[in-house]
Amino acid sequence: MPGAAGGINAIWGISTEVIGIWLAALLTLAIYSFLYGDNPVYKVAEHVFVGVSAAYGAALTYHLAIIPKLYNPLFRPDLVPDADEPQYILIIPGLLGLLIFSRFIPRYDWLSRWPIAFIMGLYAGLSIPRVIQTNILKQMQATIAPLLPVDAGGEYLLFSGFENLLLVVGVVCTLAYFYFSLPHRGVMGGMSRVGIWFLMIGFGAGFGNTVMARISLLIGRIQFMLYDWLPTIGIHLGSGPGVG
Amino acid sequence: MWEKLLYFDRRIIFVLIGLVVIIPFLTGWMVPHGQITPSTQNLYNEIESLEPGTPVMLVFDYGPSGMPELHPMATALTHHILSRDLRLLGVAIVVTGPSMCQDVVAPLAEELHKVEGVDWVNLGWKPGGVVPITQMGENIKRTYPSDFQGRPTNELEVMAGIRDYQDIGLIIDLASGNAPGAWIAYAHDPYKVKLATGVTGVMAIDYYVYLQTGQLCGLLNGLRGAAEYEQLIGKKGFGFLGMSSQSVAHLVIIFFVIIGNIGYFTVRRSRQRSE
Amino acid sequence: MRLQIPIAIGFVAGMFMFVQFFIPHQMIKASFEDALDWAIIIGAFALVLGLGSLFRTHIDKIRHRREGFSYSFVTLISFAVMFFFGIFYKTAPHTTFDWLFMNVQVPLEATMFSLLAFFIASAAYRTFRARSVEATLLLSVAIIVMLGRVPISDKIPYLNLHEITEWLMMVPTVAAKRGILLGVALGAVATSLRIILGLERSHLGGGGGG
Amino acid sequence: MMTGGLRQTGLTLVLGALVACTLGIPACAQETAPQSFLAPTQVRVQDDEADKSGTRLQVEWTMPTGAERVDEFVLEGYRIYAAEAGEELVPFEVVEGAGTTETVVRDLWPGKEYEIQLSAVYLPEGQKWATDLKDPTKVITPGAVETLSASVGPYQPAAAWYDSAKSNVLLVALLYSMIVLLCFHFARRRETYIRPIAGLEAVNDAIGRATEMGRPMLFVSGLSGIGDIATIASMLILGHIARRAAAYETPIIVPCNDALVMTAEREIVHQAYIEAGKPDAYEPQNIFYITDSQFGYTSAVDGIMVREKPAANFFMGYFFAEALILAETGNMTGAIQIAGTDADTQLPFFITACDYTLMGEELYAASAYLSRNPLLMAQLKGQDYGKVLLVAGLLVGVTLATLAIFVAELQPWFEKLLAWLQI
Repeated sequence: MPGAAGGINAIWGISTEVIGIWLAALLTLAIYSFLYGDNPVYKVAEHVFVGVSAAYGAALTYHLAIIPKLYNPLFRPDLVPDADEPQYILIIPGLLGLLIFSRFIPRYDWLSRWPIAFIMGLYAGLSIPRVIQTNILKQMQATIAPLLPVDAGGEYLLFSGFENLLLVVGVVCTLAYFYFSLPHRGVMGGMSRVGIWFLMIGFGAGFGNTVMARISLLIGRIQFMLYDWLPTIGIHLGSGPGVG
Repeated sequence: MWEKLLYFDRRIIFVLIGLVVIIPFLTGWMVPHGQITPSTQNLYNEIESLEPGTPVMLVFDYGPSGMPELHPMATALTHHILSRDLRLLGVAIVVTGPSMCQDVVAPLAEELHKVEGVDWVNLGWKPGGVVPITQMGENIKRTYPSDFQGRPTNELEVMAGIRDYQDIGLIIDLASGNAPGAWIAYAHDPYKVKLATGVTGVMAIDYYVYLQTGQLCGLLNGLRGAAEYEQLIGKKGFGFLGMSSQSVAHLVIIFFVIIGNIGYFTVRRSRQRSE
Repeated sequence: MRLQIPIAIGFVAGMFMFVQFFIPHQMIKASFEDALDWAIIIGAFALVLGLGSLFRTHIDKIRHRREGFSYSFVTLISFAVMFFFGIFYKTAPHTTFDWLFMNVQVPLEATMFSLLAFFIASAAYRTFRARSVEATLLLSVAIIVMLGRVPISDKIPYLNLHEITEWLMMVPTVAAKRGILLGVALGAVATSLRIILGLERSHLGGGGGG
Repeated sequence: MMTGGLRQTGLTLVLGALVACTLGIPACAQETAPQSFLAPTQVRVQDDEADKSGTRLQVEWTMPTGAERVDEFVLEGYRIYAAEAGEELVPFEVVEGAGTTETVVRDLWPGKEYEIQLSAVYLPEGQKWATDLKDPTKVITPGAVETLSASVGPYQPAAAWYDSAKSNVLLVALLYSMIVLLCFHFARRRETYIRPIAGLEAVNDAIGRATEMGRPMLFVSGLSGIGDIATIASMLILGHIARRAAAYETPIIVPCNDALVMTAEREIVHQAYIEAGKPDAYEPQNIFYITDSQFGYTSAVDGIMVREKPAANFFMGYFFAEALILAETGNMTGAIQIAGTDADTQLPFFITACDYTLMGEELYAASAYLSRNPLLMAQLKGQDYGKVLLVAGLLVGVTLATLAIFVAELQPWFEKLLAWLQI
């Protein structure tokens, strides 16, 4: 955590670093109090969180979007690399952006659909080739493998062949589960049932595999409380055993 | 009684989880050793096999959220690299990386009497994702004309004789996201530089396949990997403590699931009987 | 006209983004980046509307003295302070803005995120019941993977849970994931097509489809 | 023109060598004993084959042999300049190391004509090569000397109007679009059967329950912003739910974490209320922006759930780690919860913590299914034909792969197939 706040190193004799740690520690405890139930302390933390993070987002939008992408190219081209004159084309997105405010004028509120149509069309068009690349071609390529592979010495690799078979069966049956326009009876019913089993195994594995990561998030907070905050009230647990 | 167990206040679970995670840190209690995973051992052997003075690039591609799992790894690796008198170059393609590097390497280097700029350097972050990775294949000093502190890399002793990946003994990417994929595709594949990675537990599964193909020469998997590495260098630390918390937490959850199911079936049977 | 113009705008924008993907020419690549910038600019205007809605919610609460209105002051003041330092001072490291971010927002985010450690445990307890074949599969695989991830399971004889876990993650899980991804791709492309062609109009005030 | 460009470099120029070489005797360096600094010779420029955008040229040259050292100076590298016809000479690249004799000049513009010129950079002995931090094409070693070669050109970086490496994407896109469009076309003629989707059947029950209990409903449209098709699919579902909510006059709370999504959702919900014949019941304040921070938003939605106690929670769209926080909190408040997401990493958590979950593709099917509009139902038919094609492709591929093990002639075909699928 950075110690100095805007060049100020201490307030009333307490270093800004310590104040920062206390602030963080109190907010940490406030959020955890939600586990017991909703309470005034959590409410304060929640409302601080919303205010601060909304302002953070707004400030970054101002510095990273409005100024460099709209204001400077239009009004201060001298600050833009490789540009000598204002980029008047940016008036178009500027106007589209302004149209959003037509919502406040009931007679013209339909104008606010123009920017929405632009954005949704833009991303819809963008997503088609991207989705085909990553979700179709890449996945198909990865699944196409021999069911009876041989190693360099000419030996058949039965188990890895079985794995490939299982992959193909799993993919086909999962797709069968998602099939909408046929009743899931007979062969289709059997396949979609197997598909659900694959899905459930996948979800179980996904769940079990994530537990560890979530526990380590808690470890992170506890380390902060024990090794950053406790020392500020004179309790030192050392720096952990051995390394650290 | 089972009826009650089936619907007890979930806050009891919250308290228990909190306790099992916090206790190892308060008491220093640790789980017993496990086996060393081959991918951890391979990374250790790789570092052991390097000649003293060989530059090793330690890449910090994570931020505060990855700290619990990756900081212990970084600590153990830094300890190993510096105590073997290898040169350590800290690099990052994730913007929060350089402060992670500083946080881990600086205090440890001081402890081991290693000098910044001579034995190790924090080169800092470069934007562009794969762009700096590719550029370093041509010229590392040109990609990083200055280090994190703004000193020209030309004048740093630690950078002497380093031009591109050919001069790097090993790259280790510590990442909480998908950065290792970029290092594999843009550093290892075209330049054949040796590459290993340390990743969070959830990401590890994506990288096993690269071990099989030999594109990675080692992999540390979450806190378990960190604990194993600590065991190898004989310095138990936060990896082991964290691993202990995780192990017990897993067991507590499994215990609850079993209790829940016994309760569920007992209640169901007694209901069926009474009907 | 009220419907035709936005449909035309959406069509042109969508087709351009689709076509540009196949054209490597620098002129097209540059205008692709411009188009993304345009979207960011429009988003910045929308943010003003969004923030307006945030203020209005809280100011209304305060004005009508609704339950918990005093917390609305907290939000408004936090916003004002952070925004003040963010706009009138620099946002670089070691500024007050950065100090507030590191000591208020970062710990709040990390702590909120870490609530998952508790919720994942309670969700497992509450819902992992062997009610059906499917539920049993889910819970047993979850338990195997949880065990296989910790070194204690090395002590179980004859059963290499670590390797079983790896296998479960590499084969059946991957198969299920691919099935999902392929299906999602088909759905996403068809929906995109519907939007580009103007067959979907609910966002344009034309009713859902048709 | 030249002097202007050179003044920019801030280096000492040795004009003698420059004149000698620009006079058109490229081999001058080899013939005479090196008395002075020499420039690189035999500058060869060609279009960079790997670059289709038309922004790069490949430059090769020959080292001024015999002139690696001149008095106290050592040849340490080169600078490459390019000039558009009639414009100033601009440095584009520097190359460190006398032995390197090729490089790629980037950031050019397709169709423009460039004159290329090279210089050899000599540094005083013992000095290190150093470039400016802000402008990496500038050599700042004190005492550096630079000699310019003859200018060659003009050259034009060639750009392509079609990337043939992406033909596979184009083919799949066109084929699948055709199928979906044909399905739309034939939609009006026949009724399509659609299998029941449990989560969607439950949507109406959930709305009914909220109405009975006199409590609001909560709708979260994911956190991936308006750029994600999952969000758009989610907004379409919101339209249907809002129409029913309007009919029953049950309030629906829609907290947003993206201002554009909020704008679009207000439009959609407003429209739904108009269609339901209750335009006056529409309250724009119920669709509001909170913050774009992932967990700031989550903490606020958690707060709404425990305070407003909505009877039904809908989580539709793309979610990240907050999925389980939202779903568990919602469960604590006793709401009926219906989730739908194409985020495969979060599905396990919605499946366990929510009452009903739309998995992956079902999220996209939902708006079609809920509307019962024949045109939209036809889309589902199209998606199914897509699945048939994918499965067929998969089976053909796997059969080919397996047979190729036994029949050597098939191996190249298998490799061709894999190469075609390569992105």
